[in-house]
Amino acid sequence: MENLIALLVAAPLVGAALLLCGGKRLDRTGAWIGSLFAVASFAVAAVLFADMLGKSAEDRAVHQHLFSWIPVGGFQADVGFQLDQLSMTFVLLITGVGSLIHIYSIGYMEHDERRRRFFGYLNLFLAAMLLLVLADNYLLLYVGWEGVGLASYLLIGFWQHKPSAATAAKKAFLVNRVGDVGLSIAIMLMFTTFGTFAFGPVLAATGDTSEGKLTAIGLMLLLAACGKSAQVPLQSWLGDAMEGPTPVSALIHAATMVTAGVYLITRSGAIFNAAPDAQTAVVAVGAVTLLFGAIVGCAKDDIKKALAGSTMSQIGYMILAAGLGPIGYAFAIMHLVTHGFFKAGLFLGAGSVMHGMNDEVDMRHYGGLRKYMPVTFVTFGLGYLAIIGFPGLSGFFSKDKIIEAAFAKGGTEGWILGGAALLGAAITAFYMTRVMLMTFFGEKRWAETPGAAAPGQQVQHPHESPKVMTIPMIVLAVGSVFAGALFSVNEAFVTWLEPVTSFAHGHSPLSATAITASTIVVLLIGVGLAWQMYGRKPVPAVAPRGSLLTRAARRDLLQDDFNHIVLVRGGEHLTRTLVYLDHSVVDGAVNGTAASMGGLSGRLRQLQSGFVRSYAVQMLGGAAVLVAATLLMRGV
Amino acid sequence: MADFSFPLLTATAAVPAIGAVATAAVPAAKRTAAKWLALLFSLATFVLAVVIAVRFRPGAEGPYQLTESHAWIQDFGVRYELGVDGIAVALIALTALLIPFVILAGWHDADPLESASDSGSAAGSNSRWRPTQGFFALILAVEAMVILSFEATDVFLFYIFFEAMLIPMYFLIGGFGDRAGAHGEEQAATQRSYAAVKFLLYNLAGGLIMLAAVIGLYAVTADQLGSGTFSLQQIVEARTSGKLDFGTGTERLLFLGFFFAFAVKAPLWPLHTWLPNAMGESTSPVAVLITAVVDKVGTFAMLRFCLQLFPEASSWATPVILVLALISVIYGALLAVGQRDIKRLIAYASISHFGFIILGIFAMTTQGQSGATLYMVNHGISTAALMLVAGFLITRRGSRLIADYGGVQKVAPVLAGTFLIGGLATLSLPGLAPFISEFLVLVGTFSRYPVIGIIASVGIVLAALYVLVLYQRTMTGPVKAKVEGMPDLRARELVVVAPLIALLLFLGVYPKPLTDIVNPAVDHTLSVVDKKDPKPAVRVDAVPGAGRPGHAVHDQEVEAAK
Amino acid sequence: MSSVASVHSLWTVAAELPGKIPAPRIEYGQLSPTLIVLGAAVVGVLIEALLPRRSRYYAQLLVSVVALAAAFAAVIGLAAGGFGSSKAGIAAMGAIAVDGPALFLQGTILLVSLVAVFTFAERRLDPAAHGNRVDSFAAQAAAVPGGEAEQAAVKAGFTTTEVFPIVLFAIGGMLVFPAANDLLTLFIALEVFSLPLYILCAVARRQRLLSQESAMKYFLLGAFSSAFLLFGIALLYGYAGTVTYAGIAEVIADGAKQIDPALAGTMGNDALLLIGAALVLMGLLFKVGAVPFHMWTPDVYQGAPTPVTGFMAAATKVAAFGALLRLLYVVLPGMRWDWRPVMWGVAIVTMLGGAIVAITQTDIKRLLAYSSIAHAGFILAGVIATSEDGISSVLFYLAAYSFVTLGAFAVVTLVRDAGGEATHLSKWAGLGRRSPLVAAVFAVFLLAFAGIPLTSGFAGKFAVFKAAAQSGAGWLVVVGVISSAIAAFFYIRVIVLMFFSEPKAEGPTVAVPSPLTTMAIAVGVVVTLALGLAPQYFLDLAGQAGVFVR
Amino acid sequence: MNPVYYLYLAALLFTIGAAGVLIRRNAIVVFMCIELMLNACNLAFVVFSRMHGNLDGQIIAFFTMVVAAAEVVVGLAIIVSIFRTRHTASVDDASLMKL
Repeated sequence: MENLIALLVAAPLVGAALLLCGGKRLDRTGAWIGSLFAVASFAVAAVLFADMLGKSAEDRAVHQHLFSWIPVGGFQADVGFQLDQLSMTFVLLITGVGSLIHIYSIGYMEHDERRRRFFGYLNLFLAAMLLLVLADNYLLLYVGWEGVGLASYLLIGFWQHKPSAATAAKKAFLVNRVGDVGLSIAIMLMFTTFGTFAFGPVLAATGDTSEGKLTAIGLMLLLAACGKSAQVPLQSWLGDAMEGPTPVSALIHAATMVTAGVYLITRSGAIFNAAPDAQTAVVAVGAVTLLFGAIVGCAKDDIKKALAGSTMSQIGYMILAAGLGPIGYAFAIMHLVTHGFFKAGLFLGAGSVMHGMNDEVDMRHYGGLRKYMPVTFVTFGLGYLAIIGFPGLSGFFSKDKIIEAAFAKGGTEGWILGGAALLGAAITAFYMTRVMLMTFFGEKRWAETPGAAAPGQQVQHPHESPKVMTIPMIVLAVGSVFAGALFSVNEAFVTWLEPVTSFAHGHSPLSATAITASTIVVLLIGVGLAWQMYGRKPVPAVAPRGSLLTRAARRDLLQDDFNHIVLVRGGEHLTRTLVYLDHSVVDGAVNGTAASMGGLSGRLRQLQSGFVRSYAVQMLGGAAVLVAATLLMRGV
Repeated sequence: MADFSFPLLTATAAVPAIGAVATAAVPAAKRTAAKWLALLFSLATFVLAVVIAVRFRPGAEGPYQLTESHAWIQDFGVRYELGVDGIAVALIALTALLIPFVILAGWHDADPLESASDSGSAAGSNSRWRPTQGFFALILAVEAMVILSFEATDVFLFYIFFEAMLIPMYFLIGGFGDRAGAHGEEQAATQRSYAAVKFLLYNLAGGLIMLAAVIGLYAVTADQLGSGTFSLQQIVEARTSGKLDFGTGTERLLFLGFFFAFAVKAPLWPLHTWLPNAMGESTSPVAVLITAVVDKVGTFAMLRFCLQLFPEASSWATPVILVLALISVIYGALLAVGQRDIKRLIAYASISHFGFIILGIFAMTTQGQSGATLYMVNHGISTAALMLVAGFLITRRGSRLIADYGGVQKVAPVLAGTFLIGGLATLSLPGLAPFISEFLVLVGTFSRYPVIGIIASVGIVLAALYVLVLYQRTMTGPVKAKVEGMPDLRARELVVVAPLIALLLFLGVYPKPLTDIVNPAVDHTLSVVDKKDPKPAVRVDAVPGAGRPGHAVHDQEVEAAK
Repeated sequence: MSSVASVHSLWTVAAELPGKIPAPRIEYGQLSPTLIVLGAAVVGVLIEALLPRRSRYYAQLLVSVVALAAAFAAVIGLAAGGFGSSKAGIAAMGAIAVDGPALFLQGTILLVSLVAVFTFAERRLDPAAHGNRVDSFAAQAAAVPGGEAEQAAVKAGFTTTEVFPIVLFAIGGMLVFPAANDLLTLFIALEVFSLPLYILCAVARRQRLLSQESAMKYFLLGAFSSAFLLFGIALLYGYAGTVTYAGIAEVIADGAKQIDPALAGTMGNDALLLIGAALVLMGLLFKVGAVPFHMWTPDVYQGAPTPVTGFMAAATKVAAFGALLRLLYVVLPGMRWDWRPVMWGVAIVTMLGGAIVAITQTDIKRLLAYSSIAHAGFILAGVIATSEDGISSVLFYLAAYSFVTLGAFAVVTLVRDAGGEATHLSKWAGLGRRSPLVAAVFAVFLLAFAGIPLTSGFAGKFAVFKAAAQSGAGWLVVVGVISSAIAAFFYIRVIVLMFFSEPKAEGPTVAVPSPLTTMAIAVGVVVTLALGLAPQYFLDLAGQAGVFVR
Repeated sequence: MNPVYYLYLAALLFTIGAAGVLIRRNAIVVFMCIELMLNACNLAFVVFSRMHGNLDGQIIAFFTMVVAAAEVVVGLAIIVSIFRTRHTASVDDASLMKL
């Protein structure tokens, strides 16, 4: 049975190869082929899942060893897969959501003449992502890790003719690279510490290793996670990544890839458990990011950028949870899954809106769309309710648990984290409500006929999207409604994951009910505030100047400006000086010697004056020197 | 031990040599015939190289195989001594593999310009002036000499070809530029000959310094062994048996003499400045020849000669060399970022990569040196891919300046795609061959010199930077005026690029064939240098990778998590 | 005379007891090479005197070639007869040594001269004047350049066929020079081959002013230096009371003892010895063109007719280095520790000086002149080794170098424009495009000069440096290597010029030579490559010839 | 009297000759100075011959004279031909080739 694992990765890989090398003859059928392979992969996953459920919790993990990859001395890297409950969860999420989004894209990319390549890239992404979560050692994971980076690069920059897209893609890849360096260093540290980097031995050996080494490894892994999951300080790429087609944002930059960091930390739980300092760093990053992302999300008028901010902040939650150790891992993953549903759904909804508003993304040009695209409205709404943690919907369960766990961390630390989480919840409620209101409610800030268009208004003919797009949205909406509840019935999800991540009940200073109550309160506050600002009074079509914070938040809290001034400018100056130095100093030194040799030659030539008598003089001098030297040698 | 079996190694070098003569002899009018002849001979060489790889037994005892040994110049203690270890086999294969592509890619590079007849009427009219024949003959000559210098196990023999190879290279660089002269043919010619002279003088200077060391080596052996010898094996044996002992001072001087030459060839910072000129001015096939084939002789020689002849001195010099290599890595990458000229950019990228190779060699760990060897091969292939595609691009537009391009992917998607893959290989993306070698080098370095390892891995980010910037500026964005109507890759060009890319993928997924060949050689080298890999802090009982982790491991994992 | 014999009887090995009036015994067999050449020279003079003009050229050519060939055969015969090794000995009453080095050098000189004579006889390069083929020598050297006499001579189709006997005399002297076994013979041989060379320099057909000037410079400086040489000889004679090499060596070896008190005043007076030795060395260094006694080289090489330049550059160096070797190894080994450091200095300044000054030369002949100076430095490095390897390496280097030089100058004669040979470098631009073959051949010679592997130049350089290194002169080798790097620069410059620069519209033409020059060049190429690819045989030869008799 | 004085004389003559070569412009005179140097050598030979009581030195002196004569022949020929070309025998005028 475990031999099927390879098939999971193989299917989309084949699809990608087929589509990318297939040439023009596949242009028409490309979309369907791509989706087919995605669904196939999902089918395999389902089979494996069924098989896994059949086994007892302890021996559900199965391995498939394909071949020895890089055998050099003590350095033994294999290509081998490990399918346990954790990776199974991811596989299902990836293939499931992946398939849905493939199907959605059939409609969304209908009019793009390069869609064959688009689906090729999507398949490539699926393969890489599956490799990431299925690898049984860190090096192979690293391959998938960079593979998804490549896929995201290709997809963000899919509309290459737009310079902004190309730049965004490059930025995403570079920032990720910084994180990847962290991962590679972590792997090297593992190799020098344990002599291996396979999950099994490494995680088994954490017991008898100095905490210092483990902390170092942990921090490096955290760096990697920050890069991939857009956590502070490496979050800056995610916003720009929205340049990519919306399905891409839904799949890669909401549901799956960006959550890889959470996977990495959870997977390496044993290391973090043994390195408290590293854990502190993790929770700190998580807390900061969840606030950071939320604040950014409040200020954005671009619907996708707003959602991106929210993604950032939601992943902040997960990282926070993962940083809490055994009390958090399960909930981190749980939130990851639910978030996968509703955030994907939200993005698809946003995509549907853009589809209907011919790619207008500025929410200030939306308004009152609910009666024009009902399905989108409903699904989006459900997603909305889920993310703000409306009681009963999936977000409620997962996020609530995280907040609880945060408090359970204990001590002032616990209070701070819990507080941050709560505050985050409030802000989430605020900005999501804002999005909802600005998009679907209020009076429309656009015109159906040119005549009716007020200055600054666009002419739009909003319409509901085709079935092929709405059906995936519906499916995801359903997921985002029920997933949480499903997972929580007698802690099904926790027990499911426990063999891998282990689980410990956190004991929070506040009772569960108290926390739940407080979350609902803050939720209501957030919603109410948003209603005050965007529901009651009309939304201006052009953004008001806004407070200092607002303006900062619009610019991603100035993080980009910092990067630009310090890194980009600085780098440019550095390279320019180096180019100059290379030419004038390094090269100049050599040319200088050559030139001086020429000059010397020129001066020595003068001795050859052409006059016999001067020659004779020199000869005589030479003779004298010769004689003197000979005499000196003997000391006569 | 001159066995009377078929002299395979000699043949492998002889075929291209004969080919060179034959090609040069083709009359001026029959230009195409000369091309096919050259291609034919290069393919024959490749076949022989494959035979070598097959005949080679990784497990066999003794450092060298397929050895040949004949007396040549007794007075100098020189023997015609050939033999290959795994490293040599890999590099010979690489060379023999690349040359056909180089020839194919340069198919039209040496056709006399239509305008040639009026520029230098004498040349146009002269029937004896046969640039095309010359071009391909020279390429084959270089191949022959490179292969011989990979095969030579006699220091003097190696030196001879190490030096002699400069001459054909010199004519290739100076004689045949790409037609992308920014300021007209006349100035391009002067820049070319400047580049060629620079190349020659740098390497000649290095070579002559080495000559002094070679002579010194002879003097020492003659003094201590009775009769001077250049046989690598004899010297190594004599060393280990204690019969031979250069004084510390002498050994260091000799080492420096050798290393200097190799560092120039490699090229190592700050001896690198000839490479950008040479690669920038020459046609891209020749540029590939330089960086992918000829320069490898330098790094190869560090492994085979510097380390094995002068172990003590090597470890004495290691810190300095590592620092220089590190500088090369970062410096090369930074300068690559700063370049405006596509080919110069690739050249500086190569400098950075050579930094990695040298880093791996002198880390003195199995991972480092195996990685370095793989790196030589992979860098050869990836640079070939990138450079050749760049060459196709440049010949289409007639300019080397990045600024002159833009939006190519819209008009020539396949070209852009292959270019991107070449670039991704250059930034060593996992799944492509260079990743493996680069990671091995880093691990190997890290395990002995953590700080250097970490700093070096900054190079990874910079690599991504210069590659992606190059791709973005040339391939993406709105289509530039002169780029419109640029034809996509032609069949011939695809034939050149596709196999290289396929190879990159294959070696990235399944490098085992290569590592199996290389590892024993590396172990031998390290045993000569007498270095052991540092042991990990915690020995994990379950031998990783040897078998699958299996359930036992899984149980541990669960406990660990609990 | 008798006392001369008695002096001989004191110190030489191969002399018989003094009889009443001993008839000098001459070993004609062992001297045959020299005798043949000199005899032929006399015949040549007679031809000039007796034969009608138009038949002289062929007669002279025939006589010279046959004589040289015969002499070479004689050398081979002697070598085969073991006179190089086992039967080596002193001939002609101790005046001449017949041993390995002598025979090897004589052989080399004869071969080189043979090839050189071909270039002398070349008469296809210049357009025929008044229907008469002309060679590179003046129609009538005595006539004033541009005067009526010259016009008449040209119209009459005169040619200076005297050059053949003259060069034969020079060759005769050169044959004796490295074999001379006492200082007197050394001096005489020196003059015998110098005086003809002075004349040969003066008889160029083109640019006669330069030719005459070069002759005068060469003559005055040559005479000047030979005066020093002679004074040195006098002092050595005063020191040792004899001029035979063996005798002087003896005295140096074991001071003034066992010598009759009459001589005590001057015997073993080191001042005499040292000054004398230094002056004699100077005389020889002048001939090999070592810094600081090299000034004549560029001017003479430039002014002299190119075939003569080639002959001088090749043969003179061989002869002079032979003599230098013999002097240092037979006469002065006892004071090795005095002259080695000095020669070190000379070698270094010669290598560096020659290489550096050559960088900025603009005339191909001057360039080659300076390169020959640099090479003299390299050879000196081998001379200093004071070991058998040293001797053989020098012998090998001389053989290799002389053929390369000859070939190079032969090529120079081919590149011509209206004013005769186009020796200015700027005119060589793009030669590779015009006539790839000639350019390629010249490139081969240049690469050999530069010491690129697989050429004879490399083998020779390696041999001498190896010998030097083994004798502990490691740093000399380093200097040598550096200077050959510098030297490489200007050889490369010429190659760049020939191949990579666009040919000038009014550039020179490459004359199609007769078989004579073609053969000369071909021999040069063949030897260059042969000694580069498979030097072992010749190294053995030189190795066997590595022992001096005394 | 002590023959060594003659040696000093010889040295003196030699030096005078050398100095003359360096100082005088006229080729003929320069040449004469060289002859003077040769004769100084002859004197030295003869003196040493006397001191050593063997004849070698004197014989060499004869040889030297012959050589000197030969040199005169060649030298004068060259100088005269130059004089006829340039109408001057100054060695400094003959300096076309330099550097």
